[in-house]
Amino acid sequence: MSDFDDTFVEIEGAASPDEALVVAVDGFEGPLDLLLSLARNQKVDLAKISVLELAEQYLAFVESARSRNLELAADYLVMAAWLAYLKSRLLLPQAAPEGETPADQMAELLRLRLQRLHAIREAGARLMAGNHLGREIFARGMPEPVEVVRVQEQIDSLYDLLTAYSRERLKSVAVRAYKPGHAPVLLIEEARERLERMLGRIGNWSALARLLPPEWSSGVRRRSGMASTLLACLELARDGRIELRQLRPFDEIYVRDRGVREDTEMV
Amino acid sequence: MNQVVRLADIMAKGEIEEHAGPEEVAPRLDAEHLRMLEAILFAASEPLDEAALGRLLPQGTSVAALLAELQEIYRARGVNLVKVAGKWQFRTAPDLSFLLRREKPEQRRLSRAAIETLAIVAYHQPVTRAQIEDIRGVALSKGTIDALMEVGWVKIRGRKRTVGRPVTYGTTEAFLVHFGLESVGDLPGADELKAAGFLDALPASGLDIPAPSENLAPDEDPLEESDPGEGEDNAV
Amino acid sequence: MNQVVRLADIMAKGEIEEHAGPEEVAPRLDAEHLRMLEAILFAASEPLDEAALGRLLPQGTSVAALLAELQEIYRARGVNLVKVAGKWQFRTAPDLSFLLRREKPEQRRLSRAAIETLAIVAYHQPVTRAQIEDIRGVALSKGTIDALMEVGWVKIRGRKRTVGRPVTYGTTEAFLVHFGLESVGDLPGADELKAAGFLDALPASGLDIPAPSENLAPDEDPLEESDPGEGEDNAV
Repeated sequence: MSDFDDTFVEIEGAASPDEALVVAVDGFEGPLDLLLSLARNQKVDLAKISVLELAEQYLAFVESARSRNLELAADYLVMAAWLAYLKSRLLLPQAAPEGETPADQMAELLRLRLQRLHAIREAGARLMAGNHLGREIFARGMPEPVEVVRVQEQIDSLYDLLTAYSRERLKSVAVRAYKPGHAPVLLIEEARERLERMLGRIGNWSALARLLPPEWSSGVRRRSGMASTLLACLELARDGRIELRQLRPFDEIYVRDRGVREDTEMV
Repeated sequence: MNQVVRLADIMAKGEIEEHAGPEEVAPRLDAEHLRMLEAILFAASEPLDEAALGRLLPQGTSVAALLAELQEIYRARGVNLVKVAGKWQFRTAPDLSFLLRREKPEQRRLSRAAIETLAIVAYHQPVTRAQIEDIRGVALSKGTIDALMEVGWVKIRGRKRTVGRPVTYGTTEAFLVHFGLESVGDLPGADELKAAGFLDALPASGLDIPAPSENLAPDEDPLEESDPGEGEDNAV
Repeated sequence: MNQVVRLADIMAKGEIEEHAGPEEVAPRLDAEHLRMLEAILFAASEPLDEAALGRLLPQGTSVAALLAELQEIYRARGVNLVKVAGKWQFRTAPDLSFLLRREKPEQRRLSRAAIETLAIVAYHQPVTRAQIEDIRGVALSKGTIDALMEVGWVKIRGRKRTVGRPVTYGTTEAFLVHFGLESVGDLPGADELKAAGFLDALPASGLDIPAPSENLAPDEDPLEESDPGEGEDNAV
């Protein structure tokens, strides 16, 4: 506890009686801090300070501030009122009024609060004076970052390989064996099944040409693709599931989903 | 393309353990695991806990035993293996601070009020604003708590189950890491403060101040996700 | 609380210099300097040269000798002291660099064209691009062969002794490893494929499936060192 003195002398600086106190009032962190500073001036263990003396010093300080027309914050005045009351109680020792704490207990409580503040303040000072990471103690100056490496992992199996090979070889054999004589035709049923799967995903007035299966949308196959898809569309239009529109003969034919139209009208 | 040195390869080589005695059951494995642990901790920028280390080491490694051994190896060295906030980190030895000490100019000095408040939060946690004000005998400005939260040393940790359910403050993991503490129980002088009764509640003030603890106090609720928490600040 | 390992304690114990020979004049002092050097290098935010280290260490320290000793201490450890471009720093041991790498596997599958091409290369090797195209009935895009070479399953193995001397493709060792084959001769033949149900749709005429070989074909020349090989690709 004796090393507290050093800390305190420093905080108080040139705090000689009354004069310095008034000047330094702004430097105090509230009335308890001021009381603690006054108590330290008694140069005794905080547990043994004279609370009566302390109260008188505090009240004298407040009086001196008043006489110099210095304004004191409200909490300093609240403390002054309490200390004045405590002082009167201490000076006239008698049984405490009903429901009130005895004066010596009030005094003891003040001592405890001062000790507690002093102790925690000391602890804070010790903490800050201790080792700080980055000030006295250092972690690795050049930490080595973790590198995330993407590793490509082929998951093709022997089965895949053999399937691919068989498929490839069978294709050539099949072409040779069947000699297909008939022209490739997209069946109307196929076109209709495909369109039905697309229902709900057809945009508002999509061009018919854009609805062709990719493998039936170019070259000679396009004709069959177009014809069968148009027929399938007519069937679906008859069933009331889609609508068709053509602005003039031979112009592009547009398709829309009836479901889509209802949605857009609602909006 | 990615020529990765496989664990198995290294372990098969077992180049390191020249000093392995015959009585050691699995000396090759241990020495190699020790090297791995050393490398992981050396490379890391943050303290690592045992679970994280366990995930990086081969399965079945006794991380705790390895850490104890590594700590012993480095005990008297210029770099020590220390446990902070329940995690492990290599740090320069405290006695070499005279050699390494650097004051960072940007390291903002905390105000006296802030340091005092930090100490109260650290030693008394969980603690409410009212309790801080009671100990200091003065109103706590919002800026003081803000400064401590900004440094990252103090956080809102819950709400007290009393009237108004005030938020409670506590210290963060960053606080422990910064001051090199394993837990708040290791705060310097905590035992003395407690023994002197300074961490107890004062009778007349009706305060309930237990010893610092990171666990929820009996009358403390955890902060909920949706809980704004900060709201309390405006009330003062 | 602050358990500081004191300079004096360590020097009194003299724990560091177990290997200190009797000819060393001031081994205790060196041990302390070694700790300092260790801490300085550990905490440094950039590699340091001997001149810089000399300025940080007490006057009269033999930096070079200390560095050599520290390097030796860390030689077989998880972290090594290395000199890069005349400056010293601690680095994770090269054989443990995998610890600083997290592999993120990405599963990939060959495109249909690629696996078909691979299958043809495997069965028909040595095979030229023209032969592959002939079997598949479609032109082979440059990307397909490139992809297979990149995965490391297909290589250029020689040149065919015909007009234009086209390069011949074959499979690699990595191909055999991945698909679990001892040699390309282990690829199932027509009977086995049929038995396994791969050729169910096969018409009566049957299919001529070659017996692949890694040996040079009679009409194939080995690829010479100076042969760029790839040149052929541009011709198609």
